[in-house]
Amino acid sequence: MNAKTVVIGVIGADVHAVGNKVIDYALKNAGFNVVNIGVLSSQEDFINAAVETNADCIMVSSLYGHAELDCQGFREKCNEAGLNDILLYIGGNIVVGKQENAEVLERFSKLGFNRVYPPGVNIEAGIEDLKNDLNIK
Amino acid sequence: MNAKTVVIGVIGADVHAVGNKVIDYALKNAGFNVVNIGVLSSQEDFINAAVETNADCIMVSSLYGHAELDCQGFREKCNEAGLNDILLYIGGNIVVGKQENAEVLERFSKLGFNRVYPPGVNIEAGIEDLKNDLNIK
Amino acid sequence: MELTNKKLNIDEFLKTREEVLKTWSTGEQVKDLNQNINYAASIPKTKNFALILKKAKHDQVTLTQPRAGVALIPDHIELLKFLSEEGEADLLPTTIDSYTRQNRYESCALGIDESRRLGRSMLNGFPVVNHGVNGARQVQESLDKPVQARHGTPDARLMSEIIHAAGWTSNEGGGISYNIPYSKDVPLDKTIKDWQYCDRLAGIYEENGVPINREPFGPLTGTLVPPSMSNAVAIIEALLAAEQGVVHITVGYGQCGNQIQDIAAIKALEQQTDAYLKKYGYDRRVITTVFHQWMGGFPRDEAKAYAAIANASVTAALARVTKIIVKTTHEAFGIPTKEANANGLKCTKMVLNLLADQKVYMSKKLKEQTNIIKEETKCILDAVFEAGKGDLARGVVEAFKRGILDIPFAPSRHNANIILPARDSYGAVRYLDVGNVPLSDELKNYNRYMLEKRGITEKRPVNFQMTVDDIFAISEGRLVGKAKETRK
Amino acid sequence: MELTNKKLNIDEFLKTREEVLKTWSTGEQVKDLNQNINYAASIPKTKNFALILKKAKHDQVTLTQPRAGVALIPDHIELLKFLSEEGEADLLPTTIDSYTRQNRYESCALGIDESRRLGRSMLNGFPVVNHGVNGARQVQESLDKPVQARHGTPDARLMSEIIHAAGWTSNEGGGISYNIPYSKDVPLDKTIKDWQYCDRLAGIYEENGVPINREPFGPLTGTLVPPSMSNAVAIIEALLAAEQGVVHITVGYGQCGNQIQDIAAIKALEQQTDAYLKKYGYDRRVITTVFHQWMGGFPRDEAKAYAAIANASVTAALARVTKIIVKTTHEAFGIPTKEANANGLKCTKMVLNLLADQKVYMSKKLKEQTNIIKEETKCILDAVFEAGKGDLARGVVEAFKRGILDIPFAPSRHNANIILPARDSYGAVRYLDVGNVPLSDELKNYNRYMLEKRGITEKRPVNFQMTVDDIFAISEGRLVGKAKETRK
Ligand code: B12
Ligand code: B12
Repeated sequence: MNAKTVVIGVIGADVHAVGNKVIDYALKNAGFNVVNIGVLSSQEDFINAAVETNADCIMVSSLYGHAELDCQGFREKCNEAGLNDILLYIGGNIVVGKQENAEVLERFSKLGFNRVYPPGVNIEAGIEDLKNDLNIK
Repeated sequence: MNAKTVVIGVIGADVHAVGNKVIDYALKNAGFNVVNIGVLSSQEDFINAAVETNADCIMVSSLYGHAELDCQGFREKCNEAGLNDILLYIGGNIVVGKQENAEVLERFSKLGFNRVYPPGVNIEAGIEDLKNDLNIK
Repeated sequence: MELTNKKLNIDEFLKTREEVLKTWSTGEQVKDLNQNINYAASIPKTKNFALILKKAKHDQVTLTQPRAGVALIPDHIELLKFLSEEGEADLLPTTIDSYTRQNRYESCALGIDESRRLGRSMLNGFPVVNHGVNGARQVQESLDKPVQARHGTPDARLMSEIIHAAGWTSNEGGGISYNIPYSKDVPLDKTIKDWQYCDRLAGIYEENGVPINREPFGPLTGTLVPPSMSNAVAIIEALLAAEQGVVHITVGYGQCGNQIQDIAAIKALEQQTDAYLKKYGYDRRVITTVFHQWMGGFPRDEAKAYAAIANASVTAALARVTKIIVKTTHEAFGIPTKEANANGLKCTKMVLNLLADQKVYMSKKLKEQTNIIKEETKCILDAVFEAGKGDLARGVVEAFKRGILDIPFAPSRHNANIILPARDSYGAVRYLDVGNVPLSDELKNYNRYMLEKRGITEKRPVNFQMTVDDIFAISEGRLVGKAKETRK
Repeated sequence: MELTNKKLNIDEFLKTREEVLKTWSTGEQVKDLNQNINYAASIPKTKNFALILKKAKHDQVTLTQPRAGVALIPDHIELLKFLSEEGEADLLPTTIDSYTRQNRYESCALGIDESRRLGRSMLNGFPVVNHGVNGARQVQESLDKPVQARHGTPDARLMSEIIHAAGWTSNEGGGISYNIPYSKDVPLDKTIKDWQYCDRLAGIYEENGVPINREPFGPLTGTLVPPSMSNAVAIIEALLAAEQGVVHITVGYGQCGNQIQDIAAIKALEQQTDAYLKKYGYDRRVITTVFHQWMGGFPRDEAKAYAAIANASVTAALARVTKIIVKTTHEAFGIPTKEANANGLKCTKMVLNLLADQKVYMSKKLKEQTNIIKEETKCILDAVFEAGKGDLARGVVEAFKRGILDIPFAPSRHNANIILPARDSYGAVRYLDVGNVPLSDELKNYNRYMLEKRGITEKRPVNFQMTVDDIFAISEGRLVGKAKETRK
């Protein structure tokens, strides 16, 4: 089987590393090729890694609440880099404070994310969706 | 000084005795003449005690939530017994569950109570009001 | 029949039974005792209260149980289901309303009607006698966990017949614990006899293969009851129940607030109950324990109420009790909503889970406090037996007369009402006025000494005002009451 | 300048200072160090963090402190006032936003603008450098309790200048604790030097009559950090601070979850910090302790979050720490509302009050666990000193290289990332893989033995999956993680 490649990392000035390490472990266990760029990663870091490894998906984590600021223009930059079809997922604690899920979802969909995970959705759910989106059984 | 007389007790099938004992102690400390008919007292028990002792006020306690049932027609019975001017106070946990204070107050005012105390109002507040209502300084 | 601690003989029991069943119309439906037992035997073992408790004791886990009861059957079922599912309760209750507790079934009927009319429960519990065995079975059959009746009924004979016939496999109460804190003028010999009936009934089920759990009500007035006094009562009621053939007994204790004293009290209660039952020849009894979260006046603030709930749960977990009765953040206001009730349960269970693999380790202090409680309890029990000239039932009646047994803040005329409790500087509940409780001089001095110490630290006299301040302490946000001036 | 654990000389300090103040426009406003100190000296003693902590230690009371910070000054003041009044907080924080922590002041400026525009805080804290000394003074002057900066800033020199000049009398952080858990690629020798600067600055205030409290960040990554590892780091940072003239030091510890281990850890930390400071000649230091409520993933359910908060508070109360950092029921979701924050505080304070007059009593188990932590810590510290050939600062850099110091789940490249922690059957955190941490064979065996015991009980291998399960355990409602299959 040709393993699919996922770039993972934590965007912006965010240092929350625990989830990132767990996601790394879980994706590998699920048979993916994982490129982990770690915490404190910029949009450029994600995009460069994806271009270099010909990745199928970028899974952005953001825990610290600044994702809205950190993700502005992300999809556009992906397009510019020729990553037009790449799947963009984001999860963690992606906004400041406890907010309405639906509203948050909409905000991030507008930013071009294919899937948006509210707090408390573990990586297992993301993996299932990823398998669906990539037609893996 | 001519001490004023207060009848106290707990109405209905209610056995909560702690507050009753504290109220007894506090009223006596505040210089009142206290007639304590205790827990499990009927409307008649209150009225008989008040008539016998020529009381100035009846302080009904109800903790267990049945006060609305237990107090129906209380003011009328007082009137029938000639206690037209007697002050009727009620306090404790006078309804079932946590309810809107304003609404509860209205219900008990309609039942003829001069003062109605929601949960957590201690007897000290009642004593102050009583002094005002009886023009005691 | 004169009162005596002897197993009721069956003829006598059945004669009484006929009269009991006549006291309200629904009695008729439970006339056939064999049928009742057969029905109770038919419910799944996973719904048997006694067996579930026994398993929990074996597995060393602590089960959660709420209080809950409303006037109407469908609402009550919905409530219990919610507490079971959302609240993750392990054991289910049915709290009985206060009219039923006083056998005022006509008032219940009115309350049921009014509840229907107004669309909210006008009763503070479930009027099980009025609903009868069919109503009670409906409740039990709708649930997949054991159900217990929790009440406060001096004469619970009819109620007990109905609930057991409906497959409710546990009954709370006792001749002392459901009299002295729950009534004004019911003679003790009457309630002891009436509870001998309830115990005998449970015994009959047991002898016919249906384990029934009985639970003396540990906390009594829930307000500053010295541990040795409530333990003495619990042990007495366990002995009285055992005599009637009860096998599964849960002895209870209401949190006083000092963690060491509370754990000591639980250990003492467990060990002494075991020892006394053995001593009086009741073998093969299954003794479990129940811890009641703070039973006195509760804080009004929700966050603070959570603190009281969780803090109590820590004590329960460390003491490894078999079950814990859960309070809610609405406690200070009134009967909780089902959501508030479930939240209390979830908070409690989370604490229990966090501490599931932990326990308290013996320290010198814990050993000391356990011994003190045991010695005090022994002084009281010895005197009770003596007062009854060896007969425990008669001893109890006499002991209350003389103030050997004396429960603080009890409404009953048959309680001496002499003793006064107060907290020492560490928050442990001590005898401020020991009244006629026959503690040894050494124990009296210890109690006095601990309170004098507080008096000195706080620069105040050791008197009733201290007791009053302690009554309000927890609801006002601390354990040891501060002098009145500083209170609002 | 080569890194060494020596008090910075004043010329060197002032030279560096000039550069520091140039790193953002607001630096200019705090140029005059004497004026800064005079201002700080002028604030009332009741607002001095160091003095209030000293008093609490003396009175043996535990103070509460929340985390809180929003983008704009008026909102921030309102927030802190609310936590002070409604939440009854004893000590006030100002949590600094994440851009400031990375010295990205332009991003802060954007965040401030966006917050104004959208009417909600778009920053996860208070951008104190951007607001400058006047903004920071406004905050401090609006409050009547001491204020501390809480952040996670590898290079906090400019921030420290601004906050102390504004009369904020406490600063959290340290060269290790604000680097390894908070950055990816900042060299340790740089952060140690930069924090020597912050410490020296605090020392200068202290020498000029303004007590300043410094608090190494105890919990590090907040996730299964073995107590001896975090204690070793706390003691090192206390020693480094003391060398720079810091007098008031609060050493911290993040709850691991096993009550005995947590209390043992606090006792060990307190005693060893004292002992090491004395050993290295730092006399007259005022050492206080801080306990962090569970710092890892939190339960989402509010009632369960309350349980975690209250359970942690029980441990803090029994351990008699000087202060406790409070979590909220919104923890799993995001920055809490001010109400949720106040509720966490009230719940915590209520538990502290309920246990104010109580403490833990020594048991054999507690003594054993305390000794184990102390011995482990000593192994680590001895090796760090050795690695630095007697120089602690250099020893730290070397120790991280070699994995003598190694912090689980840290994002930093300069962390060896070899050790793995997991819970034993009682929930105590042990070294699953000890990596290069130089524990004695006896201690290694003990750690391994405790985990093998769990493996046997749970019938599963002792490996990273165990660690992963433990990471999720508390947020999923228990302490010891269950095997993955049972998780959703
Ligand atoms: C202790 C207690 C008991 C003890 C009582 C022992 C005894 N015999 O005294 C026991 C365990 C036996 C008990 C039993 C029951 N209880 Co109870 N009990 C309490 C509790 C925890 C504290 C009451 C108390 O002693 N407070 C301390 C005293 C000093 O305060 P107080 O009684 O409120 O009185 C003060 C004020 O209210 C005020 N006050 C009172 N009356 C008046 C009158 C006037 C005019 C004024 C000015 C002021 C005033 O001044 C008093 C002194 O400061 C309360 C909840 C709470 N408050 O936390 C529930 C509570 C009162 N109980 C309740 C219930 C339902 C019951 C039971 C039906 C069963 C049950 N669910 O457990 C039975 C009732 C039995 C019966 N037939 O009455 C409910 C009532 C529900 C409602 N109103 O909606 C409460 C509110 C708990 C709850 N939230 O469910 N209870
Ligand atoms: C541990 C922790 C820390 C540690 C981090 C140590 C480290 N370097 O890793 C420390 C103490 C250093 C820390 C610091 C801070 N933290 Co922090 N921290 C937490 C905490 C308690 C747990 C995070 C964690 O490790 N969880 C366990 C892991 C396994 O879960 P996870 O990270 O959520 O990841 C899982 C899921 O989210 C999901 N997931 C994640 N990403 C993605 C992506 C996709 C595509 C999918 C499908 C799924 C997915 O899968 C992961 C694995 O199952 C959370 C609150 C919480 N959750 O309880 C706060 C929290 C994340 N922190 C927060 C904040 C604000 C901070 C600070 C700014 C300061 C502060 N207030 O203390 C700093 C930030 C520093 C910085 N520059 O980033 C906030 C964020 C606020 C917001 N979003 O509104 C939180 C939510 C706490 C709170 N309620 O205030 N923190």
